[in-house]
Amino acid sequence: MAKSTAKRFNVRMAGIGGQGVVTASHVLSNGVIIGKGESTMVPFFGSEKRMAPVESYVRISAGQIYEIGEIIYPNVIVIFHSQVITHGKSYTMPFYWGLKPNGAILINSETPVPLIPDQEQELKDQNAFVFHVPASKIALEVAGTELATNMAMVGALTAIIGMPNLDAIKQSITERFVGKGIVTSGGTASLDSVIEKKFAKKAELVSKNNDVAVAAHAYAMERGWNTWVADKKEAERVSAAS
Amino acid sequence: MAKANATPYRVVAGPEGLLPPAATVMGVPLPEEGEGLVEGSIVSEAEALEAAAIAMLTRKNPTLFPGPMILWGWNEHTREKAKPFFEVANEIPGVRIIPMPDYRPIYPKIDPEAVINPCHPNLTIWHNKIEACVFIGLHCHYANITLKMIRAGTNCYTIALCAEAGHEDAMASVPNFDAEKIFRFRDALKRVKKNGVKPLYAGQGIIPSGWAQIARLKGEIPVLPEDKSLDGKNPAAFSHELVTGLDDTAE
Amino acid sequence: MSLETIKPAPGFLDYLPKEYQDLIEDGPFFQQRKVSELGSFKEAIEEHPMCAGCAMTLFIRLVYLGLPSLEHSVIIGTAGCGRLALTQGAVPFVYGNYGDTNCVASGLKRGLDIRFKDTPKDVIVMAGDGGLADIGFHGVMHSWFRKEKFTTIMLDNEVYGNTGGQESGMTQKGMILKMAPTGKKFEKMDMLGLAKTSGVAYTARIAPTNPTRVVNTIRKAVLIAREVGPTYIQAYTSCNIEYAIPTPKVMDDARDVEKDRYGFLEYFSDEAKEYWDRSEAERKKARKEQIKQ
Amino acid sequence: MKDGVKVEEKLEQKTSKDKAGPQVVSEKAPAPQEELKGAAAQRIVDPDYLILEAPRKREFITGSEAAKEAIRRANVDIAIAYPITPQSETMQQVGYLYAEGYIKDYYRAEEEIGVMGAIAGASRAGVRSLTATAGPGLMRGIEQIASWPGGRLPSVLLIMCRVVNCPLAIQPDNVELSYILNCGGIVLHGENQQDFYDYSLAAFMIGEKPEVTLPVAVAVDGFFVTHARGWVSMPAEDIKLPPRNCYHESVPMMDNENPPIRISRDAPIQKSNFISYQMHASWQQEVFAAQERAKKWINRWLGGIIEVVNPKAKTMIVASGAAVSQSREAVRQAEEMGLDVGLVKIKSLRPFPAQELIEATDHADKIIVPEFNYVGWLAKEVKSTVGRNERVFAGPRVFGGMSMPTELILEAITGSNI
Repeated sequence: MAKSTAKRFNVRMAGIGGQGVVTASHVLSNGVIIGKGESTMVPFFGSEKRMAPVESYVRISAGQIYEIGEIIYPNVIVIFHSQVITHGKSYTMPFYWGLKPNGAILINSETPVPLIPDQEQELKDQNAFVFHVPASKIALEVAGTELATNMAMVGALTAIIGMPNLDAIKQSITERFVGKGIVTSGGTASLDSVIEKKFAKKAELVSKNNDVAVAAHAYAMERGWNTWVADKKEAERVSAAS
Repeated sequence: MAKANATPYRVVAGPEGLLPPAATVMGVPLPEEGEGLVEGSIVSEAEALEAAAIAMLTRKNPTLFPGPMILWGWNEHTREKAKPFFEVANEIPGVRIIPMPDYRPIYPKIDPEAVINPCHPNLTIWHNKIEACVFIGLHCHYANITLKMIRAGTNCYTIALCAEAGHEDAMASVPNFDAEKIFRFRDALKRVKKNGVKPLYAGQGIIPSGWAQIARLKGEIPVLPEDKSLDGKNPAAFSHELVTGLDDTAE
Repeated sequence: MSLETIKPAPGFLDYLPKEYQDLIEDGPFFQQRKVSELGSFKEAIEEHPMCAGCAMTLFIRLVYLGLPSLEHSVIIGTAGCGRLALTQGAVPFVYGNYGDTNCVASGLKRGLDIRFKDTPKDVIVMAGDGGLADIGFHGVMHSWFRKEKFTTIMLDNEVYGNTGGQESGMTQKGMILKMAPTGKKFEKMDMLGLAKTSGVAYTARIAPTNPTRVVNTIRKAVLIAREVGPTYIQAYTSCNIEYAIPTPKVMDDARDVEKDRYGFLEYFSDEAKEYWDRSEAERKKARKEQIKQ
Repeated sequence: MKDGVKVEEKLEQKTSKDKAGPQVVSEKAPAPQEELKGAAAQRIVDPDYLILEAPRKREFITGSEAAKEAIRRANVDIAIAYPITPQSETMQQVGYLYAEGYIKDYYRAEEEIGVMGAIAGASRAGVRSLTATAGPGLMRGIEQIASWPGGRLPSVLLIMCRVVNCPLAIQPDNVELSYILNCGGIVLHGENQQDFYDYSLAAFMIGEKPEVTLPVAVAVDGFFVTHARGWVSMPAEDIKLPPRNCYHESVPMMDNENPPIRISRDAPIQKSNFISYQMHASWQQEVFAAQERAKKWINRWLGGIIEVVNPKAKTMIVASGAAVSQSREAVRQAEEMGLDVGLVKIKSLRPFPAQELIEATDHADKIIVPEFNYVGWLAKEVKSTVGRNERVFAGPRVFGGMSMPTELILEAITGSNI
């Protein structure tokens, strides 16, 4: 067996029922596969009903992935809704529990989400990189609906971790809504029908969702978030040296 | 003096990791009457009470967690315990009293300043940065579950004052804890202070915790603060208008 | 006596969370509350994780109001939506295994009767159509044949709601649901008829359109179970998610279904009728005497 | 111990007959009482006295009758029965006890799911409850049985082992015990009629200890024990165990008489924002920890969790249940042959006496594990417990209702045909 030197991203996504967290993880994971990488994903459903916390987990790698199950110790955390942090609408408390040193946190918010001082310090101690992306705002501006927030999160995330590329994401979005699709839960299926009604044609649904992902990707690139991976290496080098 | 240990396993303040073992399974025995447990070793009752007293006086944000069997005055035995309980509280400067009124998974989420719940005790420990606590008046099953989760995920020193056989998963525990023994714990607190243990907090009495407690202790009527409500409205409220039905008073 | 369990020990009231202070000071325990008082006192049920607009939650809320002695009641449920709310109620709640509600209730009721000879303890099974008519069917029937003295309430949403919308025995014939991809092949089970045949003392069919009637029916069923024998209430509590009923239309649907096929029905055994008439007469007499004084 | 104190007070109480004493005879008083008999004459005694100290007399009775005599003295509140061979005889006997007033409630339930569910209900109500089953009945009830420990439901389940699964047979074969070893409850395995009496009686007290609060299964091998006679020494019929002291157990009773008023003591526990990921894990750990705590009481009331015969022998047999009797005989025969053979009798399968077994067999060159089942569940336990486990000879085994000739064990000892 070849020794793996591949980058590995263990992504924990957290949001609220109805935001499309699981759909985002499907699109991301499938996008990685389309881009010739390796990825696995697993959603976690609680038994509560609508508006309940949702978590989904995606493993991304250029090489083989063996492990399964939920990601307890992620190096990337994606927060789809600020209430995950402020109202504890999360299976994982506090929301960053288990984050590896030098990890990244991407939060959907126009302004930095206020943390209590101790938590801020703990994140600092972990050398965590925190990014705020106005995903819902981008979705509303570009696609005319907040229902595309999840695609904005995917776009910004791919910029940060550097994979997959935007073509792969576009194809993944197409497959999600038009192609073979996936088996969804009853709640997701009914939301699909809502979102489909928002657009005249499926083609428009795909292109608008893709536009949102592209816009959020650009937003992240403009701010240089793609250097996180490099920063991380630098940080590792520094910590190894010290 | 601690008895010779059958096990090298130590029950100390965590965080111990994702899923620590139950101390019993690691060979930690239960104390007999007159004995206590400190960090997995059998000691005399007095030594256990002193260890507990020192932890409550010297660690950050000491908190008493009274459980259902002491909170509710369901029998004479319980009502007897209330007085010594508050005398203990008065001996610990800066102590909080946060109750565990029941064991159900409280939906949608607990207020960690107002309550501790066995389904997610660490929320309360983390939020209040509690580093020493006493559990008293819980049913043993819920106490053990709670103690183990706290040891896994927090640095809190746990003390279990148990009316039955005691708790291996606490850092300090004394069995058969009746009203008389609560008085003895009060005396232990007094004694260690007299012997030179300097309390971390000076001059502070019981610190009210949670908006309702703060209001009540000031003699006010508690009103839910804005920021405590979810989304400004109650997501789980009953959304139906009640239609007018039969007259309730009709014979 | 058991009201002692809702009285805080000296000094502890001020330290309790607000919802418990309310339960003690303005709750349902120390006085019988009425439908017209809803909203003006602390109810037995806390916030619950069920879907917004669910008719079942309304019905459950009314059940708590209808229990003749909340402080001596124990509720038993099983897998299904209802338990999400029942877990949060101020009445002890047993969550057993799949479909064993009436078996557990038999043991529990007999056990309580052994220990509490002078205090009637009310055991109430509250579970869904799947839990009672399908997986728990044998236990339900045998508890009726054995004349076990407790009340069985079916929250009939005509579907497995909690598992995502599968056909149940109580689904209407022809409905297309999960696991019934070409429509249900057989009629809705006649549990009311079976109840009557197996000797249930009091049987009622009800929709949650009239709160006072719901409350009165629950009270009647629990009191008859206490004195005479098994009672059964079958309540239409629609699933607005699986049957795609718009949330604001849930009560309209309940009224339509009630008019169409779920109208209020009740059946007394002779013994139950005799008991009920007698106890009602006594209650009225006592009320009159009270008024006179 | 508090319990002890309370019971001692009761010990000092005089019998009801004495209490009647010199009273003012009112008009309504009955005629001078006849001497109380049967259930009414029983008095409550300390469990230590009943189990360990009371003078005993020997009787030659069947296993089913031995169980009945244990139940007679166990102060059982409710017994729930359902027929299955070879168990039926025991629960019929228990029915007669009910008719005689020794038990407060008794009924024949619909089938085992109904029985085990009702036991769960009765235990939650705070009463002392009993049932019994065998083979396929155990399989049918196992969803409920496996949930009892998590529910912290003390009760006693007697198991009279028989073949399970296809093809049908009713003969003894204890493969069914392998299914309940991992349910979380305590499992005792009796060797003979005497054990069936002793273990059944002690089981109630062990399971109801506050730090234990678990159901206890007492298993014996069907027919060989249940339908065969053996010597059983028992104290007199006029004493019984103290009643269940339910408010001291590790969970609240579902009787609405103890706090908290909101008791959802076994609410569904799933990872959530208000329920910790670790809740269910910690709960399971607590169940198995409670098993460990039972060891103290098993040691006390069963005279040790293991029994060792010829402790220094180089060949040690490790056995439970009826295989112990065969092994005792094999040890006797081996001695006649001039062989040095010892025996470890495992009385409790859960908690498993791991440390005790390691110590009792550490010196041995060879460990033989004879069993009455095909799968060899005890051999697997022993192999995963002792060090240098190449010493373990995982057999001999018989199954499907066969008896185990001692020759098979001797062959395993000597390594040659006898």
